[in-house]
Amino acid sequence: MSEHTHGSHDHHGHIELEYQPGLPINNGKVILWLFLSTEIMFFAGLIGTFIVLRYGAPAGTWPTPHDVHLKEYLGAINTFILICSSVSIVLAFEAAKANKSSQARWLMIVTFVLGCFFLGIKMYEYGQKFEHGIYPKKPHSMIYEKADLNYASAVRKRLATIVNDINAADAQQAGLAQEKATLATETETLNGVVENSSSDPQEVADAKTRLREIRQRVSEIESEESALIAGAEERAKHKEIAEPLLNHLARWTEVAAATQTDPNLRVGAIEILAYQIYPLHRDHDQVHLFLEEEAAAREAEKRELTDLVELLKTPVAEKDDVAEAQRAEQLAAAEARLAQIAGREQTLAAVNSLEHGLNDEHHWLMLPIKIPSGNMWASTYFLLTGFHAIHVIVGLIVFACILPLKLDRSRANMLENTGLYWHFVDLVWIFLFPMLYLF
Amino acid sequence: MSGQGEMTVWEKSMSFVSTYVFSRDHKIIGLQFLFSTLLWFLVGGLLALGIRWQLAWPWSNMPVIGPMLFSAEGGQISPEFYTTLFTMHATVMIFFVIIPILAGAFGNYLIPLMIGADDMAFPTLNMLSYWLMWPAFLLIGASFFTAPYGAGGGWTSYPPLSAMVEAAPGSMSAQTLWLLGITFVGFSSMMGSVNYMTTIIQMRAPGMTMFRLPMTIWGMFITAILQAFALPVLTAAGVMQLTDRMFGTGFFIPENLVVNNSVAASGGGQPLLWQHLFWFYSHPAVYIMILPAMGMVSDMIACFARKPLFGYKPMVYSISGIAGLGFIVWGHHMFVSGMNPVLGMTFMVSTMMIALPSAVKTFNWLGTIWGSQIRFTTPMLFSLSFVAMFIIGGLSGIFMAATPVDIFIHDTYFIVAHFHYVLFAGTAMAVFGAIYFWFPKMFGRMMNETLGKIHFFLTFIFLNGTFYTMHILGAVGFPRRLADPYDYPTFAHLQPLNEFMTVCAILMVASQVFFAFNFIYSIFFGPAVGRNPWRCNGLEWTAPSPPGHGNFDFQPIVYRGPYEYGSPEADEDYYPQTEAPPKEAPVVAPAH
Amino acid sequence: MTDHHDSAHDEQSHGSTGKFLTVFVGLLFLTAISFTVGNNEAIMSTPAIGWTIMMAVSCAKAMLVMLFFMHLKWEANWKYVLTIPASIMSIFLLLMLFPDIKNRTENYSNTRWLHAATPATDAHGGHSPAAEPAAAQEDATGH
Amino acid sequence: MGRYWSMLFLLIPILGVLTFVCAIADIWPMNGGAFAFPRNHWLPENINDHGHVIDSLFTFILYLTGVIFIGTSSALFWFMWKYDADRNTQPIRYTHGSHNLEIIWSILPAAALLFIAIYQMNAWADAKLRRPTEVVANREVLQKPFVRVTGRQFEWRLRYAGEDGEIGTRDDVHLVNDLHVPLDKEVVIQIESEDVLHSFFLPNLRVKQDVVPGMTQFTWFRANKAGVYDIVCAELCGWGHYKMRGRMTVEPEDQFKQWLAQKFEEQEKSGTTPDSGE
Repeated sequence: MSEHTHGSHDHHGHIELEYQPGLPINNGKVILWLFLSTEIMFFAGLIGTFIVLRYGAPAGTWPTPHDVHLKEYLGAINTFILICSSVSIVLAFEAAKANKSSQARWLMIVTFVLGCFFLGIKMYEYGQKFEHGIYPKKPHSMIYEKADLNYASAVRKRLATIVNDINAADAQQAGLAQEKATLATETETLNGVVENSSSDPQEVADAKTRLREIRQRVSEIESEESALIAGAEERAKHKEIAEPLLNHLARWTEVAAATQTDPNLRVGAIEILAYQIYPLHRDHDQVHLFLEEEAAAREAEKRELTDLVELLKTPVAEKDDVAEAQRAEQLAAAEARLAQIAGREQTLAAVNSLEHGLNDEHHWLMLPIKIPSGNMWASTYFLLTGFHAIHVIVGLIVFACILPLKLDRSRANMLENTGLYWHFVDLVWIFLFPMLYLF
Repeated sequence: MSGQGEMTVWEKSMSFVSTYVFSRDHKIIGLQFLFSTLLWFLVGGLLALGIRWQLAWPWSNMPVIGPMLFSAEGGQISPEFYTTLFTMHATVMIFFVIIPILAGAFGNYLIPLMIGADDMAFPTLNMLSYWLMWPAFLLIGASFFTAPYGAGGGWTSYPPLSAMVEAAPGSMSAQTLWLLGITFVGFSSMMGSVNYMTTIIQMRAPGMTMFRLPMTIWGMFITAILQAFALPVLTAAGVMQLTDRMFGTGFFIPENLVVNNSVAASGGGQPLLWQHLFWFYSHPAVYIMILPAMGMVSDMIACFARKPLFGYKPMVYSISGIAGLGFIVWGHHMFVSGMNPVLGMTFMVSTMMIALPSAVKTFNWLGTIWGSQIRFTTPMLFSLSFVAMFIIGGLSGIFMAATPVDIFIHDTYFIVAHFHYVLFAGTAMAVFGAIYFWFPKMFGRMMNETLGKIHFFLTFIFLNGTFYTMHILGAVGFPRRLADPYDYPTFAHLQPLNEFMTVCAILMVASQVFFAFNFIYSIFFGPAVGRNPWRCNGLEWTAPSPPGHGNFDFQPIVYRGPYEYGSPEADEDYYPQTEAPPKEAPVVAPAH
Repeated sequence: MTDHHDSAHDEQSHGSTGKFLTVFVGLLFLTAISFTVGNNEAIMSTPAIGWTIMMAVSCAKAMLVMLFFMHLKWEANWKYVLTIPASIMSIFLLLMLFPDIKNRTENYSNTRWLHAATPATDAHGGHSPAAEPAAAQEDATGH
Repeated sequence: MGRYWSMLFLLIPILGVLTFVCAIADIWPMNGGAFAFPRNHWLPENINDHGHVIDSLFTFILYLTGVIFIGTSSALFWFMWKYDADRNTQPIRYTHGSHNLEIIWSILPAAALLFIAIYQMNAWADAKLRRPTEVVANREVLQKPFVRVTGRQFEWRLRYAGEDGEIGTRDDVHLVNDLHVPLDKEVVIQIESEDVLHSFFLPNLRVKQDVVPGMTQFTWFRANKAGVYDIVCAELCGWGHYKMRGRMTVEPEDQFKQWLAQKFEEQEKSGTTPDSGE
């Protein structure tokens, strides 16, 4: 603890002090440095978590930036922005110390704007992650650690939900239309009753009440219908995409994974599915091997089936009802299987042409994705950058509070303390940037 | 002392609310902390009785308090409710009683007075640190009453039990509320501690060098350092557990756990990570819970022994040593947790070493009363019992520090005995003593000595009856946190011993009536006293009782350390820090 | 030093604009280094080297910011009191977490390997310790 | 009252030591009184060959701390008795401390503590680090576990290795809460958790290991007395923590093998394993 003396008098002039304990800096700066120490410990806890989870992850699984749509250059730009803002705030402090309040204010405005830019880029990055489904979620994240049966069934469930929802909406629309038609007929009849002068007054009154009810119901139906009709086209389009995916991608995969005896085809089937949905660069070569293997197996099966069909179609000399029925059954099964294979091939061809996978092409699909260690990556990424962003926001709020003030020499202390905080935020980012974007 | 001029200006314009409710005066804030924590002390004590009741007479209806406290159970404690009981007992006692009564109540009240400042360095921040306790009070209070049961993860809140809703269906949102509450306690303590440090570093009166500070202030200072550096780590961990519960992050949950027949959110995390982060805070926290008490006891013992504190500097060094070592011993809570056993060895050595400064302190207290003239007042009796109990609590700690022995006694009642000796028999007794001691300063009136001594006698007898027997339970291997241990043949014969302890515990809580009555009665009707009823040296005794705004009606200048009792230089047997030496010019500490 | 000028506690300003701009350029240069290293496949093929370089660069950047922007270079000795304890403790916390890192994978239970992430090149579950794949399989299907 | 308060403090060492003496000697003064204390208020019987180290360390520390306890508590009492202000007319000893004394009472405890620390390292390593080995094909390898214990809310699931000594094969025996251990044989147990933290605690064997989900751990011992003992869960695992009780039977090896074979037969007959219920 450094103590020092000073000669003459205390600036409040109460008493002649010869001895002044404490540090030669203002209380604000002391408490701010102490606060920064607590912040260091806070981030040490968070970074320690990152290190344990990052290096404790099964070897070779931690996602590369490319795997999770993380752009290194955005991180670099943000680093640049923060460094610029650090310079501007330190210059603002110097300006305030030199009593140049307008210059200080301008520099603070620059700092504030830079901070906003930083947050803007961060928000854009977050948006990208959310769009691709890379975030932890209850009860089960969209991210799966590996492409196993759980994963395949989750994909199938999601696709089935989509198709079911579309079907339900279609059915609702049809139902509404039908109800409207029925009501129209009833209206005509009731109108007849009302217009007929010979009707019983009681009956007319009833009819009128009923007509009012019908009008109300029709307007209800129309408002409900309008949304459904407006969505009909989109639904049709979605169904056109989702149905083949459900049948030829998800179900095919599950069946293949459950029934294939060749382990390569079994594992490969799900890997292919995962790749079609969310292609991981590192999986590329292997999945293509799997695809080739599957294609070969498919070709073989197709040849076999075609032969069988031909064989079955050739007329047989002997007539036997039982055998005939069996042959017809076999023929139908073989043709159905051939149709399935054709559907699979068609779907694969369509999907293979996509560069960034199904989820990227059709955001509405929101299919489960496979990223090894992806959930932990997302957890730590959002934890670290999220807390950093909260600190940036707090900094911006402080800036907003001091901007209206006259930033002259009397406020230099305040500006210095704000600056110390802001530099600390910068410091944290200096470590986060390589850890999250480059490691 | 620059603030006094301005102080009177704003003093005049203050309404009742700003004087007594949203006050920025450290003394009012200190008293607010004191009253809040004493109320919570009552709650925590009743919760403890619930636990004791269940252990003595499992699954039987608890008379009187049972229907009051847990009417939903019809006075009978269910296993879920039992987990809530011990979780809340620990949470309330640690986060709402011991830490805030030491740092919040006494820290706030005494720091500016004892260092000769008019207030804290940042009074508004100080006020905020009290009012941030209220969200915590409400959240944790609410978690207790949340259906179906309160938080049941233990105060250590080990994941996955606490991080997964499925694992403890009884806790549901209560555990989430609990975590939020702890986060608020964290913010409050963090604000308080940086403020205390700044105040102690910056606001000392002229002449008050660091080595003229009373031990109480040293205790508070080191405590503030511990809090400031350790708590953020707990806050970070708590936030992570919250996101595990709410957003499915899985920091502390391994992959695809099957809990309660449902597959949990995909994880990939590590349950042990929580334990590391948690104990990184919570081990220093046990020193947070005793260092200020040690400081206050040192002050009281020196005052009533009428003798300088034996080995002031070694005392200061040893609490600093405890603080430093306190940060590197957290692993001893994890010896059998599955942590790398090699780490266990490192932590074992550092843990053994931390017993050393504690021993030094004890010897110094003994040295202080050696050759003294003891006045057996209530605060002195409580202080001496602190020393006696701390010896037991400290020695039983050595058993746990020895890793192989810890294999057997870990999570048994031996541990419970150990920390109750340190925290209840130690800290709580010191706090009682401190209340009796500083009560005249706080309220300008004395507490009744006879009632105080009865209170001391009964508490002392019954606390030993309750907690000493726990050592024996621990030696049998009796585990903590079991709602009904008597199903185990190994422990079935321990019920009579538990009954004995429960009777003692009930009587111990009942004896606090003497304290409660004495406290409330004396606030209004106790005999009024002057500035320095105990004839002490500290700066706080030169201020009026109770001190007004700005504390001192003169500028205190400090000439010597706080323990100059019986000094041959002085006419009387005490020598206040502010009293100028006769004839000589003011002695000024050498500058450097 | 006196506290006459609380507001601007030092008359001879220690940091000039030029000095700050030099530091600024230095920081940009260091950022460029870590960015290049992070994207250099040759270096990152042995990641430990890349990580070390990047952390060293980050520490250098942190020192620059602390020394110049946070004025620590010109402060009195209190700077050590206020900064070193927290730095030591945070580093100690990180160090003590290291020995348990390997716990996550080396003591992994076999059932966990079924659910845990495995490297892409190892699609056949070959990463799991070969001790009892059958048991693991059985447990997995049980769930 | 004055100095008579010190009598209260004298009670601490007297009753404190007496309590432990009674517990160790298994005498309870109040036997048959209002509180009928049965016996056995001391460490449960140790049946583990490696457990003696822990017991002797415990008693060693007990004696060491006991001596310090008696010493300091008596000093406290004596000072209180002697230096009562009402009786003691001598002026106080005006001293601020003694450098030499500080050094002595720092070094002595430090040496004692360091001694304990180093003295018990070996026991710790034996308990947690040095897993027993066995010789297979002329090579010394770590001994294989004969049973896997999986903690689960709120039971212990056991999977015995069966004939072939491998866990995870067809001939495994699945049981719940019923651990059988061969007598006088070094055994290794593999412990895992399925859901939350548990702690595998065998009081009579001085064995305790927290069970962490996602981690495989091993614990070992050598039981030397036949009988039925408790398995306790010592880490809070939810509302049913108290009823997570297991039973451990120590029996001669041939009996153990017979029992295991019988259990396997029963399992084959019923055609279900406890695991298949999931």
